[in-house]
Amino acid sequence: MDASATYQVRLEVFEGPLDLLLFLIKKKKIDINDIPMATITREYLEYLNHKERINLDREAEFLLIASLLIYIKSQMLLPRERALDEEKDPRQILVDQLLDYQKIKAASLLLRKKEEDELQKWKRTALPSLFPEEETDFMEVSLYDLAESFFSLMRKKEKKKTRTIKRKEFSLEEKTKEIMAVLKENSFLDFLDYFSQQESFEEAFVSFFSLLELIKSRIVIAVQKGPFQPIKVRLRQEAYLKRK
Amino acid sequence: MMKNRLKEVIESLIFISLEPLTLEKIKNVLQEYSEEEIEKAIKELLESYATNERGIQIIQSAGGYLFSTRPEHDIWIRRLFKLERKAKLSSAALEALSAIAYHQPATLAEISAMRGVDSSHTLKTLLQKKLIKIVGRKKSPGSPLIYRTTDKFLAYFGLTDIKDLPSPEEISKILEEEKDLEEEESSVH
Amino acid sequence: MMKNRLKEVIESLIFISLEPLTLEKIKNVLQEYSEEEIEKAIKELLESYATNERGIQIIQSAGGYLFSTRPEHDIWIRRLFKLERKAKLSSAALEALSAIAYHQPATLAEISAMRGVDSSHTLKTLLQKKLIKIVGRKKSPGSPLIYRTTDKFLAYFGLTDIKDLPSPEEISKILEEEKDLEEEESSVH
Repeated sequence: MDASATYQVRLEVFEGPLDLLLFLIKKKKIDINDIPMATITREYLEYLNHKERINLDREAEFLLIASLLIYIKSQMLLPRERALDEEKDPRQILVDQLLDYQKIKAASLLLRKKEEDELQKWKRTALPSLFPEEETDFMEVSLYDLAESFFSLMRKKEKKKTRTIKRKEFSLEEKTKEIMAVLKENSFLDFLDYFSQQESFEEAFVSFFSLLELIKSRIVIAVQKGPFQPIKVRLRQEAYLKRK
Repeated sequence: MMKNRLKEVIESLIFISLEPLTLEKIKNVLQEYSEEEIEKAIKELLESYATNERGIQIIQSAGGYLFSTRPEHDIWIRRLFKLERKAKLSSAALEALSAIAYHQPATLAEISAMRGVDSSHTLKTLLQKKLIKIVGRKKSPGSPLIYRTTDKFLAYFGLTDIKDLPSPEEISKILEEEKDLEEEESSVH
Repeated sequence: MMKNRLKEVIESLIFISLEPLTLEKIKNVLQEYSEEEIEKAIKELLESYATNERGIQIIQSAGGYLFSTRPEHDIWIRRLFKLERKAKLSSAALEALSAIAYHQPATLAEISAMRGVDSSHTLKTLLQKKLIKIVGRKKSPGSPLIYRTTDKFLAYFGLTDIKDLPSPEEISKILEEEKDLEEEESSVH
């Protein structure tokens, strides 16, 4: 296949920001252990800029890695009192994550081959029943099945009562104000904590978009010390000063 | 395709078919082959099952070919099915079990009310499987028996404590998402 | 019962079982026979299927034995049932599955961190397909639910045991191959 064609195809199928990063690194033929942060951060941001239609659901994830890249880049640019090798290289966290991710990708490639083989084998999973229906209706269940069964039961009951609770509506504007209020009160907002406080999926969704808007308009910044670390949102310095 | 390959294809078609597979259907699938080729391959296939000593056989039934076990193995097959039934839960049992798990201690009347079905038979099964136990009587008219899940229940579901059951929030989130997705899909089509 | 009879009984048990039939279950059904007799009969049965040219085969899957058709007959079987190719898992689902398979038990947060993508929706799909299951909670702040792959996962990928997952060596081989391929490409352009 033509190399440019593969490039085109792959642009649409990144499984996430790490996938995109790996692709950019491979394209540049860079050793993962020695990433030139300036180049790769620029490439990454260029990709985000050029992509005409970003899947909103996933934009935050791409932005989070972008902020991590910028963070690492800035850490490396800062003058240091101690030599770099005395501290942990800020790139190492990213490198470790990329190496682990690369293994997962490779494993899923191998599983895909097995899947293809298996899907061509046919099994008699639905033999005509030898016993009355009631007796053969047996299954292996997990905790999820148990819980799901209970909540389906509850939902059936809810429907019977035909009680309708009007959903509270949330506007982007309101949520944006709320987030700004929290940020002015405290210096930062814990991303996950904040979302877990949302009462409904809908409310969390609106909050999410408000936050995205704030990040896009450069009023707030989302930072993370490294993978597995809590994501914190805080006001940008200039916006903070202006508001003061 | 070589001749014995054709025989193998027909074998796999009969194997996978849940109903007796008619000659007509076989010919339909194998359009590329002449009727003679197909009939010859079937004959060879049947002969190979008749001469070899095998636990399964191809029988002709209702105008088609079908795999079946041999009648003399019936006793073993019944044993196997009994064994498998023992190890598993029915969907009714699962439903009653979930009602007890989340609402314990619970009485028969309460469980039946939650499910909208009389659950006495199901509770008996759960008691036999030792997934629930009787822990006393409720101080209310009729003093009904009250039930709780057992340690075996915890072990079955890999829990260390009953508090570790997935919470309403966790599961309803999963179920809600599912609903949203369905709505999205139906609006597209 | 003669020795080859035992082989035939086991053949019929595997045939009639809807799921991979484990050695343990076979032994349970055939209590009257010694473990040696049973294991020998199974070995003979597998050999007879491996050496004869047949349209069906016995595969080892999720710790048990199961009849299946041969992959090369897929096209004919789909013709019989008028079916398209069976749907594959999405790449996202496959990626999350391998993350779980190699790091189990794992929490949603761990899986999401490994992939750099929120994986709650993907996990839901995998739960519904019963390729993963909730096995309890992690003893850490927030007590998140922990997930493991299921026996259905093993069966889906034709694995007998979780130990049969592609090894670290196989994985690094794939990564090496990819590297070589890129170098080749770059030398061409």
